[in-house]
Amino acid sequence: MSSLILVVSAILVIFMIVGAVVTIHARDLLVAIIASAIVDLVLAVLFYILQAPDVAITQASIMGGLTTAIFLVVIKKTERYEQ
Amino acid sequence: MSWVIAIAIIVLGVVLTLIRAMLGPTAADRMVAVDSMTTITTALLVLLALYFKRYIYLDIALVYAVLAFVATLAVARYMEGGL
Amino acid sequence: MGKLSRFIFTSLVLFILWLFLTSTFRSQEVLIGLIFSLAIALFTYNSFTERGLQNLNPRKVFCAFLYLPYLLWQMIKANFDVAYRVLHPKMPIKPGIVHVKTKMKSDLGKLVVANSITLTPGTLTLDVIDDNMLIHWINVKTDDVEKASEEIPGVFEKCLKEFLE
Amino acid sequence: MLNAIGWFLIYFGAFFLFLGALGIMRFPDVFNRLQAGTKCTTLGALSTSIGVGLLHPAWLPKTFIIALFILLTNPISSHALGRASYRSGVKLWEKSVVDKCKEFKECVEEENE
Amino acid sequence: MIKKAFALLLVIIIGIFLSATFARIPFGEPKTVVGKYYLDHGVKDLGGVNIVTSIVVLYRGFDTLGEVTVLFLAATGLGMVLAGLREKDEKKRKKTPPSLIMRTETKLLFPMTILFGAYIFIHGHLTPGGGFPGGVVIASAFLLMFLSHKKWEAKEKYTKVTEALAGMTYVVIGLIGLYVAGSFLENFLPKGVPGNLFSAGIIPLIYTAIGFKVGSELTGLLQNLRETTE
Repeated sequence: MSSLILVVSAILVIFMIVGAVVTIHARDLLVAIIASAIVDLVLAVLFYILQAPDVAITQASIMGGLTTAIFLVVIKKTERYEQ
Repeated sequence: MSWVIAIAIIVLGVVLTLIRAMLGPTAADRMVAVDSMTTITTALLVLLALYFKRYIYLDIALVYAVLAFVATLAVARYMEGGL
Repeated sequence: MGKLSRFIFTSLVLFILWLFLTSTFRSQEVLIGLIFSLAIALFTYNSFTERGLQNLNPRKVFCAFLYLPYLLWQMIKANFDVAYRVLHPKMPIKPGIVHVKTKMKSDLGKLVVANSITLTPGTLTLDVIDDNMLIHWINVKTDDVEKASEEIPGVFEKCLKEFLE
Repeated sequence: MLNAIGWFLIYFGAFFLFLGALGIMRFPDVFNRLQAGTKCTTLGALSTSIGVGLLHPAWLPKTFIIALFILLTNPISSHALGRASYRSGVKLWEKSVVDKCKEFKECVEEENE
Repeated sequence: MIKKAFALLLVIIIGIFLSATFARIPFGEPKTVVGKYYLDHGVKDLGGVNIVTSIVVLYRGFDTLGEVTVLFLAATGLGMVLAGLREKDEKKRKKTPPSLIMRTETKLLFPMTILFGAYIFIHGHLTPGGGFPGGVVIASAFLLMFLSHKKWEAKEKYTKVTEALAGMTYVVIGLIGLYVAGSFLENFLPKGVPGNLFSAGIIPLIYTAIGFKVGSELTGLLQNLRETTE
């Protein structure tokens, strides 16, 4: 665990937290979905850096495409803006 | 030492795209940033596989390369009203 | 085209992809790869290709191999172009959407032309409607249809006509 | 020799990946950002992965596949995003020169849905 | 205001305690007895190089069967909920047609993505991955076709039949283990040389079954979601 890896993961964690806050506070639900996709993709990179490749591959494959698409279908069926 | 510079440059790129994804005025801007972020991250994962000296870690980069654009396509189809 | 030749072509492509993925010639891997590529080709050959084994005509393959280095060189030029525009403090851009006409008839031809346009200096395909292409150009030189068609897809189409039409 | 070429490709790619990110940061509107994002990241990721393959020749087939998929999927996703953002009513930058898209009714009719 | 300050204080305290706790756990060292046992004996006992898949499929095989059942129940439940909302006759909802480039490119990518999913689940015992990610990659290939073609559909009878056959294969393999080796989901095939494709006994068979099952389930789920009205 060298210091380089530590610095990289610290930066990524900070952005994950910012993404989570954006996800919660966005009025436009499309923006919330995009921010949660960012959180998931960065989380896959973090699992990879922490040397858990099995978890990382599952996270990347499920969260990358399927979850985003299902959320999008749901806001298409209901409505896009939160009041 | 040569590792540190290459990885640092790429991580700086990821950070720039993530800042644009958090700032971006419209949802399209954010999605453009996320799309570029996934491609940059693929390159980062390939480099990190070399850093950890594990051949099998390339599979995760491959999953990223294959699946990350599904999310982009889904968001694009939602935005043009075809989902 | 005959169904058999389309099926054989699809399974051949998939099998080569499998060999690259496993990157060995061990007999077990090759056996499993053959089974999977035949099974997948059985229900996807209909949409995968329209011309089947005709794609493997030596002249077409040769032209495709000539095309790749040209595309790569265009991509490198495009990157230095973007680098110049990004790093210049005043950002010398003059964007706009222009309209060009393409001569390609088949779907695959339009696809390759559009993707090549996206990867080359300063242009990005926005939409394709029949044989009209709408292109976002970062540094508009002309907004005339004829001149723009000569400028942007003209060079590619001359190369691509050989192995796609 | 192979080593030197590999490292050169990796640095070349890393530099362009950074430039693409900088372009996304600096350019004024969605379409210009797409320009920077697509071209630079495609070539950058391509050359980085091929460079890693050259450092370890046994890895070359798999890195080649990664490069192939990037080359296939990246232009299409940027095309889809550009089309979708034009149709969903994203405005061009105010200093844009020409907009031929308005001549086609297929492009404009979806705007006020 | 005072509520928010209190919440912030609580979050900070929890964060300090969590980071203090995790800072004392060393990175990458097995601490528990069970973990040490798995690491020492796993490859020799079972023949799988990737120890995670050996644990998931063989040591904890029954657990995985439960997980697959949970996924099946979730998909079936969603299908039942959505069945009431099914579009009866072609309602006139205006949809933008997908562009020509997207249609042509996804036709090209569809078989390749399925082959990649097959690669992931058949190599579960050699590389990271396994049945679940492989199935999800296959379902993503179908999702690509759903996104870019208006009329294209996966026939419901095929997905249902594939899913049922795959689930049955899993249980039958477990029962054969019960008959031959004495306990449910016990390994009954030769272990082979670690590192070969045909090694690790029944892991590749079970992962093939799981891959087909997950892929067809998620495809059916996406198909259901697409057919409903607003």
